[in-house]
Amino acid sequence: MTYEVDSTAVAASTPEKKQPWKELGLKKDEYERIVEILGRRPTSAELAMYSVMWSEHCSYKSSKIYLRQFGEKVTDEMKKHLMVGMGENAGVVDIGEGWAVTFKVESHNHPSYIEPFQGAATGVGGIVRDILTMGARPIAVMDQLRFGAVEHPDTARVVHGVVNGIGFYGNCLGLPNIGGETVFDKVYQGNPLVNALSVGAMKHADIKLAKASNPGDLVILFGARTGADGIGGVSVLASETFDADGPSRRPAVQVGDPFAEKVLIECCLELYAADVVAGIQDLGGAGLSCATSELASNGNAGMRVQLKDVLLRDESLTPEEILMSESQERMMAIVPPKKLKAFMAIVDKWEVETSVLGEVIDEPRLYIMWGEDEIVNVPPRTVAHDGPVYERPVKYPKWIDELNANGVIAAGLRRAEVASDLAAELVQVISSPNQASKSWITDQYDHYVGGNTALAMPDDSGMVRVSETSGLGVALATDANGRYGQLDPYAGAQLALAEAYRNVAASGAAPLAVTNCLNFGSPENPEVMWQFKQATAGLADGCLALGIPVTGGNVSFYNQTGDVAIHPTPVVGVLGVIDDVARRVPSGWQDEGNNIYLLGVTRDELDGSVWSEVIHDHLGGKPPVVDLAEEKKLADLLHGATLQGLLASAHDLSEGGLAQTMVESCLRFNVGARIWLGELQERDNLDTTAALFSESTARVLVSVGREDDVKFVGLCEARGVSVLRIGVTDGRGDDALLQVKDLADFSLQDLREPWAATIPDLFG
Amino acid sequence: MKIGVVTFPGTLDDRDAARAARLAGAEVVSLWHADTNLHKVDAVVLPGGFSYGDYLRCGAIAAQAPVMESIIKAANGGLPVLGICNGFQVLVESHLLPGGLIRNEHQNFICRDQKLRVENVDTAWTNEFELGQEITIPLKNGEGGYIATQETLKQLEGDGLIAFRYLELNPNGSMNDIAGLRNARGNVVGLMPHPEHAVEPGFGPDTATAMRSGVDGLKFFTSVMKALVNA
Amino acid sequence: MPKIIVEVMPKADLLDPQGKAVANALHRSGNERFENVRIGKRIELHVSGEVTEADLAQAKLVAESFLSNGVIEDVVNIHVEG
Amino acid sequence: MPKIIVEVMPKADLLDPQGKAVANALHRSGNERFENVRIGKRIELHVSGEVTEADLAQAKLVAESFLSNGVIEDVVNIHVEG
Ligand SMILES: Nc1ncnc2c1ncn2[C@@H]1O[C@H](COP(=O)(O)OP(=O)(O)O)[C@@H](O)[C@H]1O
Ligand SMILES: [Mg+2]
Repeated sequence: MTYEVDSTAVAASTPEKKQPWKELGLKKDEYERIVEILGRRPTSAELAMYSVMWSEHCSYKSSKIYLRQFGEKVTDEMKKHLMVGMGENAGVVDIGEGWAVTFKVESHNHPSYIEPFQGAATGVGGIVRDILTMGARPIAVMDQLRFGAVEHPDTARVVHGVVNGIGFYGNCLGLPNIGGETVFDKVYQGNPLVNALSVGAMKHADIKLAKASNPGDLVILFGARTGADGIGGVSVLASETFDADGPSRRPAVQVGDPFAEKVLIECCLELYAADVVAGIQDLGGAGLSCATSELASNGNAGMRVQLKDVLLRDESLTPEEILMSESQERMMAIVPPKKLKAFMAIVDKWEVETSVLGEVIDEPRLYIMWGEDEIVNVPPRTVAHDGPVYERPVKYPKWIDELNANGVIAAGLRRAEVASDLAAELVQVISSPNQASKSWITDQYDHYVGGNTALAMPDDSGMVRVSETSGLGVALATDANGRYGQLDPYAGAQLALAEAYRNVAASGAAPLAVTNCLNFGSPENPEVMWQFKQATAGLADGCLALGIPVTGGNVSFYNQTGDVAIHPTPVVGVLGVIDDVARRVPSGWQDEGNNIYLLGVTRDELDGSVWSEVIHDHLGGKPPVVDLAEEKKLADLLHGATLQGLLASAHDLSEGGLAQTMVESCLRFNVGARIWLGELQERDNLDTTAALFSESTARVLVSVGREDDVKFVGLCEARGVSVLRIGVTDGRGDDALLQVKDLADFSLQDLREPWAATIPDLFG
Repeated sequence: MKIGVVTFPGTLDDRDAARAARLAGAEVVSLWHADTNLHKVDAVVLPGGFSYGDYLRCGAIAAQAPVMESIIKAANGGLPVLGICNGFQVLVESHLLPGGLIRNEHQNFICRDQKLRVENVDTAWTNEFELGQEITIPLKNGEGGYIATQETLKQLEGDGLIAFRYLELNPNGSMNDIAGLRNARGNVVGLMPHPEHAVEPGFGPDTATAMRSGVDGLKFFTSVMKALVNA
Repeated sequence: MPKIIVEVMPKADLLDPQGKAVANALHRSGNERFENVRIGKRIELHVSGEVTEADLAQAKLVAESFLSNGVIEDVVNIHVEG
Repeated sequence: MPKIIVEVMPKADLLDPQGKAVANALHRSGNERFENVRIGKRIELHVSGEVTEADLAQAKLVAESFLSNGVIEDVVNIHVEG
């Protein structure tokens, strides 16, 4: 088979040649713009490059105009800790003592539906490389998972593959998994969401950027060989919708090798320590097309590259395929020539295959050669940064009015009145798939490796020590509630932010920065675009109100089966800092005889709640009111109380309300309690259903030792946080009881059994 | 006292093992898989992880590394060697300990706080425990199912070569609930659970008194320090 | 007992990390003649009595639908032994 | 490129949890005819040019010493293909 090279010379002399721009996902005007930029038709290699880089996934063409507000709605105060903002591979924040932390969450949704194991595994691999690229040692991972209905026959395939894939890759990399989310809902049936987060730490001076700015520096590709994996993966997988019969074009999937990535991590960290790289970029979606054009564009320089020097796993790959290949576990470094020897000594030590592809040049152009033929000659900015920007049509979805009007009261949902019925509902709620214990999943993840994990599942946030000398550490929590998002995407995004923020605060850390992964339907649907517009505005406004900046994130569109979009699911991650992880606060009651206080006010807010879903299979109304000023006050209080060592435990209230929080607080360390709801119901004017299951925000349940009582209540009053003693911890062990006055006495055993059994019974 | 901690490509818990050895008062020397030089260490830890990705069979490729030639020779001469998880697998693949480790019976990776019974205290790595002592240390593996022929099992039981057994729950289907083994001389010990993850208050398993406060694993390292002083 | 043997290999154009690691190990120990290594599965299905045509057809079915993952693997051989 | 195929199975008298799990799954879906399942490895060694006697002898050696662990596995077959 002979391959006919479509060089720039050939392209110039055959302007009439028909090109498959449409099949590559480009629109007519986009193709015309490429011709205009180049002053001729693109070569097939250039076309491949533009098509993949201008895809929704790489160019953010539909979301860009909305993401800008994350950089605009910020105060100087918010920027204070921000060392690298949005736009780089991941944002970097200063956490003090000379340490910096980088973190980001990213989606791998579509690949994980086609091949759940490899899709999820390579999702972890990709986000970890992003963190590594910033100069940091990755220190932990998290995973945010959404699957279809538990009873659907395809769900088990996806659950098993995804959980195994995440465990396989993360465990083998030696990164503790410190938390995540698992949600089942039929809206994710043909479109599971697999988001992965990674966090890394480095000293300030070690931050690396993805840029090639010094002419003469060498362009080096190292890591795994390039093969046929995921060719076209980015444009096809991320930009096309699945129709009912499954994917229209079966794309080549990517296969991950976590061992190769682990070696690559250690190798890169040694390269950084030896100070031999001037710039570095991971190869993810769009492979070499992305790495070369972004490095050059970021450095305001150009590059001359010989593609025949790429080490291949499969010699039959064409240059277009090489440019588009998404083979995993590869990095591109920019290395000054005088440091090449030192560079090679380190990659040789780690047995990492390496090839020098070319050099940085003084002219803002990217030249790619295939032997003697020039196959790419483009301004790198036009590929990497000046892609199309769309202001897609936005339309208010009329159906939302009807949905909002149909709240639990309007729909007349029955509320149990007899104590035994309420008690049965409580057990039903806490053992429903979304509320039940996730240990079956999290037990498959290593959370010990590294020896720095201070908190992990099932606590409210994951926490890792960064400095072994001082105990300085970071806490992370992520949240999203698609049901709230469906009812009101603006509030939904803020509720996700508020919950993650509250979780971080509950564990004793001070919230510092935000990342997000915005999972939505098709941007070509104006109603989806409206949801997106609302959610981004909600998130940006929310961050401004809380005073913590968005440092980076990811957008995943086209999450739909046929015409039906998923619920808007903006996953929000909040990072907090704690000066000494020894101060951390667990989510469960630890000691007997402590007082239990409910902080915050409860309203009758059951629309969109777990109770409405589990007991009545209902979704309608308006999500709980968001009060970010209250959230901030609450977080400040928790932080102050943590510093004084007043809290024996703290657990936020969210899905499932007080009922869920009480039960989890008992089961964490098997400590029982006596609870009375009467004063709460009277103070906040609630019936028992609302007292138990309302999902009002800005609430946390804490336990406090008797000796600290006066101090703690004084602190709450001084800060204007409403505080009410609703119980006392009592008893330990499986025979201990959760006694809720006028409702029921539950033995911990009777709560634990259904709560722990649900997920293993379904998938074990 | 110098304890060497080996790093193979894909080793994960080397920094944790080094921390544990330091907490026990040892000086730590990093040993590199490609180097046959043991740098005059007084004992060696083969840490956990996924050496060479655990491809083919866990521990099999690592067992071929240059450093293992020296370790096998030194172990046969009495050098204390502790293999943790992947390190245990390497010891088995190097035939320093008998039998094999295969995929967990339930097919999944499992990470949990595991209760063990100390079955033998006459080794370089267990002399600080009491016979029959119950300890809790983290366990995390995908291929921790211990198997051996009936003959081998009989011999292990008869000669008292079983160092640790799983209590309450056998997490991976190991035969005879075997969690760890010793060699006849008592200088080589291998086990699937991770003592190096239970050495520092705040970062270990939960105990009845406080969260994450379990430090039962530290005794492995203080044991070897004592053995070396007395040697 | 007779067996139906099902052989499954990773697809030729996808990465086989296991094969790669083993090839590297072989090369390090001087076995350069084995340029490339790929590792798949050999699955024995034990059938009591005779292996009938129907058994074989069923084995083929489960080989394609369950024992292998068509997205990343190929069934390269099915045959009867013993 | 011609290949030497090395086939490795868990020893007959030892546990094969993976095989057991697959057998259970097959039985649950009505495939009771496959009474027992055992899962081993199929390893391809790619050799450029001809496969010589020496190559085959060497393959045998690495099959016994490295590709399988004699304590728990057996090499059940070595042959040349293609
Ligand atoms: N897929 C997952 N991976 C890791 N941890 C998870 C996963 N799903 C749930 N968890 C953990 O389980 C615990 C309970 O989860 P959840 O009830 O969703 O927490 P919250 O209500 O605080 O958001 C948390 O510690 C969470 O981090
Ligand atoms: Mg929480």
